[in-house]
Amino acid sequence: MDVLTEGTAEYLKVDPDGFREWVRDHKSRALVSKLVSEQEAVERLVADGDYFVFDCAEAMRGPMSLIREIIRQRKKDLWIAGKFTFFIPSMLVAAGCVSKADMGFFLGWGSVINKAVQEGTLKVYEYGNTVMTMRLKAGAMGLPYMPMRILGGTDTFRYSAGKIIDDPFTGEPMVAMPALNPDVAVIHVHQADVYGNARVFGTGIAHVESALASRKVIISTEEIIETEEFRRDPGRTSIPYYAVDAVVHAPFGAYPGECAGYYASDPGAIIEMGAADKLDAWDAYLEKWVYGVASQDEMMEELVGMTKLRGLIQRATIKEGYRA
Amino acid sequence: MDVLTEGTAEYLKVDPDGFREWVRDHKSRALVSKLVSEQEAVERLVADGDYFVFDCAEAMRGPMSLIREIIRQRKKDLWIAGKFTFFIPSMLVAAGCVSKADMGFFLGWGSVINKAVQEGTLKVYEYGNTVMTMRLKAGAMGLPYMPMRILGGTDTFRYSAGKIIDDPFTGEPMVAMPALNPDVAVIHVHQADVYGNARVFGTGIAHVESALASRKVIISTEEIIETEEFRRDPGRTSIPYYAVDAVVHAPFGAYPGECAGYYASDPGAIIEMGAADKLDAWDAYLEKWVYGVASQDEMMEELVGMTKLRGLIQRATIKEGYRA
Amino acid sequence: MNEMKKAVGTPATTFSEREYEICVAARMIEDGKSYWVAIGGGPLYAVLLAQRLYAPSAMYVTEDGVIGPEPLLPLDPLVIGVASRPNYRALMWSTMNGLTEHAQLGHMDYGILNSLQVDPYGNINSTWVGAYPEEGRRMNGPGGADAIASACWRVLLMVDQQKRKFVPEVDFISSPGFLDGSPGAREKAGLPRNTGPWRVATPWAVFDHDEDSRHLRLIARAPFVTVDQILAEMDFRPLLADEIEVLEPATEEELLILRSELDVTGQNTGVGRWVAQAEDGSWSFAEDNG
Amino acid sequence: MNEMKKAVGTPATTFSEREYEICVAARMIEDGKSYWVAIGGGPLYAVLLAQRLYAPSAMYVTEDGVIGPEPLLPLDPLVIGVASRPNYRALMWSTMNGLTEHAQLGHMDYGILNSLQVDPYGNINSTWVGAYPEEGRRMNGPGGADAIASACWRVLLMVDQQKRKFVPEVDFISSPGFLDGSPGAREKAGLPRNTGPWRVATPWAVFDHDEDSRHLRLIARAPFVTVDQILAEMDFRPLLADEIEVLEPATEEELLILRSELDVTGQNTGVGRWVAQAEDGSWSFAEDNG
Repeated sequence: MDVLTEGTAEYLKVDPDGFREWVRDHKSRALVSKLVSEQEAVERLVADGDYFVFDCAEAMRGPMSLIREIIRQRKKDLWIAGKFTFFIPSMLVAAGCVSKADMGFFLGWGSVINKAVQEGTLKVYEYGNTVMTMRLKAGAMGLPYMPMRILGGTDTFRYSAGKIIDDPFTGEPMVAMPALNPDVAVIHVHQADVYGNARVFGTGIAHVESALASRKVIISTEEIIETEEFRRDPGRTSIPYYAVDAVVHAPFGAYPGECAGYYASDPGAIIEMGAADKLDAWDAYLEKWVYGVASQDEMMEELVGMTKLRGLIQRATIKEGYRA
Repeated sequence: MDVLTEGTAEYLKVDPDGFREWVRDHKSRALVSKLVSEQEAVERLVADGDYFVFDCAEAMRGPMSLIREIIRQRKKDLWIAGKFTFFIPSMLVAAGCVSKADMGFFLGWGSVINKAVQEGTLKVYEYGNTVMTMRLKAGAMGLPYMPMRILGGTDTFRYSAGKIIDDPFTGEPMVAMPALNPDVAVIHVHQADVYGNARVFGTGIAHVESALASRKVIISTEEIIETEEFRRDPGRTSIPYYAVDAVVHAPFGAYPGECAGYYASDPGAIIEMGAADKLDAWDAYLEKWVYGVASQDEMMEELVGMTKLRGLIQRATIKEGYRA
Repeated sequence: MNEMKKAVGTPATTFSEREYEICVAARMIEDGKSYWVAIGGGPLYAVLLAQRLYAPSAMYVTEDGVIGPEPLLPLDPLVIGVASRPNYRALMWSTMNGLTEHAQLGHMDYGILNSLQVDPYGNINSTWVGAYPEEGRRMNGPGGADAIASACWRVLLMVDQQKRKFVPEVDFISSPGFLDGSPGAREKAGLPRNTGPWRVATPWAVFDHDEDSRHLRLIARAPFVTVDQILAEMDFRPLLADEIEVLEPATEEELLILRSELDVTGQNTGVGRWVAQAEDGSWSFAEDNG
Repeated sequence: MNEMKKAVGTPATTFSEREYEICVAARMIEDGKSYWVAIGGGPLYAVLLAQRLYAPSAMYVTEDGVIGPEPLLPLDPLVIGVASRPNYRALMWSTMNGLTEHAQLGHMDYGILNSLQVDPYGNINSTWVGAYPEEGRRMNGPGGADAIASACWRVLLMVDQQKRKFVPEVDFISSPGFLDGSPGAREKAGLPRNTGPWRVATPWAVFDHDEDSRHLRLIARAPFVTVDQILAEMDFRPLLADEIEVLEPATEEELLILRSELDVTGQNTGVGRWVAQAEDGSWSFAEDNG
């Protein structure tokens, strides 16, 4: 295939047949319970050096309890997909978890990422949010790459892993981006059963794509529901069980963010992240919110408390569309 | 791009940029009512020579009332996408509407299609059902082609419009199929508003892809509902209004097939189609069911009747998953 | 053939060929695995029977995107997908493309297909009988079989035991088997690595494919036919396993489920000839019912 | 500039620069067209204001896949997508890829974007300030802007009127404008045909792009600044239209909607300097509030 131009980024090896073999050998098509604790899920399924994708951001249905657990377990050398994020990339870098990042967007108020790049502990490759979700879509379709009509001609493209190829049917130039099949995906959902069937209500970034594209998939869920519920309304199932490796029951798992229909965000606690970033004060932040507590439950109990929690739940007045 | 092998089929010209221009100039992003009669929809939007896609089959949520109207209006020279169909291709060929067919599957009990091919009035190109839906998916994504892991090495591939190319990221051979952007799509749905927002419940073949991929889109719907209903549960919207050009209110529009959750199929009437096919008796069938009545309503009244209709509705006892 | 489960129930003495083929296929269903099943017919009944007797947690999908249903039987005639009874109580409703993608990702362990014609390399013809495209007759086309035969890990094919169905070369390769049988032939054509035909079940026999030559090999026969009878109903000579297993007859329990629960309209009971065992243990064919 | 609507309401005499920029952008919104709006900030307020005054059936989408919402205001701080208030009463909830595909298909008439830096060809930098990658500082990155700037038919850019933001060459092309400005440059890079930058709105001015050279051209100025003031806040000289229109000031009605309905927390009211008109009709800047 004639490659007219190509970007310079290192990229996660594209290997659709290898991914298929992983799926065959490591995922289960039997209905077996995958319910585990956040500690066990992260211990067993997140390895140092993994390519790590998480869906959504800290303000909006991000898998925050699991991200905190990943930091708590001091995972190292992760390669992160930085699409549609705010402060999470900085937090993970500050915590020493990350060595590479494919960046679409983050809110860089502070200097932690710049400093890590300058010190040589972090490499950053350039993408846009939708380029990253399209890479995941190719990965979720079992394809090695995705043709697309975006990004060509930019410096973002130049420092990505994209290629410009000539389309075999029109002869016109076309951007092709390598499929992304992360080692591990972490996704927060509204409802799941113990087997991993999962429902997400509302819009999304790439929760379905991330689940299907990834070798190891951890779902954290606000509610565990009966499989019967899925059978009563199969059109509401977002992610099929056979893509999922672990289910963690994590009520308020998106805190400090919103989980639409369940609870509102805690603006103060989100701004606390922003302040930690701006002031390069991540150590104190992590000590308080991550290392200083043993678990999500302990954090909610000791640092949030029932009164605030009731307020967050109370503010989630919009239910339309967020119930099956 | 190195093309290693390619199929011999003629295919609808691939032109993503031309399709974009059509969308810009002919589809409306304003919320304007598109409610029209079946006669007007077909008169205005189905032209002789069009590439024509319909979703599902006569037994299962097929857009039967509109297909009958297309025959009634004696449209000519259509190029049909024959994916997941039973007797409809034979019926359309017998009615003189078709000159080309991309075939994935049909139930060929009779000889009408063979005869048309032998007489030179019909050309058939070879595909599978999923190859056709993947071609539509490429068309619905704005891409010129879709890479895929299926069909390579077969005679089906050889007589399709596929190519085998080497993937620019792995160097491995890969099937690429040209995107399909039909001139006109006809889709039967459960619920729509007058603007064309539409809901389909249950599984589907490629209703969303067909709607997004096609230049002209006619939706027939069991129920017209308020736009308010869509706003109350936006996660249930299958097709956005801006893809749609006409909305036809067609209760029992899938007859003789089932519309899941609304009414059961009429096995006798489906078998009547099979018998017409097997006995090469399409003329009599069409005279009775199509030419002999002026409209869907007249057909239901004169040939089906209230007693049978009540029975079909009564047999649709399974509602789970078919209501918002 | 360790993949074949021991028959459950009391050996029956009378059943139709098609019923028997379904029983034999059902005994090959692996528990806890996923099956992409051709819409309707024998493949569906085989997996439903297996779920009840041999593989309770086998999961199946069909090409309209239904995942793990518990269908409400009997199904309406010809209404075999995108419909309320076959798709009842599914775990998820997806679409044809959604399911194809799951198969491309490797989630589908097995495909089960019917075929009109098969060749020694498991290539499937469902498109054309005769010399394409000039002479002969068009059949249904691949439907979803091309995707099933391409993207599932293994394919179990169900074919009638007839000379015109086992041919040295199919008239048209609709869906891929091992193609020309050469090493890597599928991979060179863009198909996923290490996939392909696994078993062929007929009312009389079970075949696998020799690992080296990919050629069809007879590994088991029904108790009511001889190897010679099988070979006489093939237009090429398959390889023969060193030991050709004798399959157990259908059991009363299998037939009860098939007839009273799965196929109450007798679509399969009534297809093919009947076989009957005399008191002396000998088998004979009844008049052709087909 | 026939695309600019006549201001609705009584001319106001005091407003902030950012409020004014939003009013000017709102007057450019076309009724019945679709807008892919950068999540949060000025672009969103511009389209919401337009829906209330200038273009009732303009429809917008955001990159998380929300189509045609009627948001419940005010939004929570930083919670600007995948959330209940911004996505309230949408016509459809899709996903980022779903929406990108709709844009690739040509359904998105306009994109509206903020930019950190822009060059004469409308190329957008939101990634880096300085000499990439060795010197300087990483900013947010393109987010969804690369898709918006690639696949919408026309792009309306909102930029502060500051010398460091209008530069002869951006430090990094995050999202594509007309690239090097040569004919067909976008198409050669794989972008859709006949797309690209349309207008740039600042608190002081409106620019378009010359049809031949693709170079930025000043076509309108705010009533409170001169052309020279505008040019002084640019690091390159734009083309000048034959006649430079004088924009109408913000109106009381626009500001009422902005302040009491859309932006009750004052996120935009408080950004940039205030301008005020004296009784003699002259304008002056208040202290910087930024």
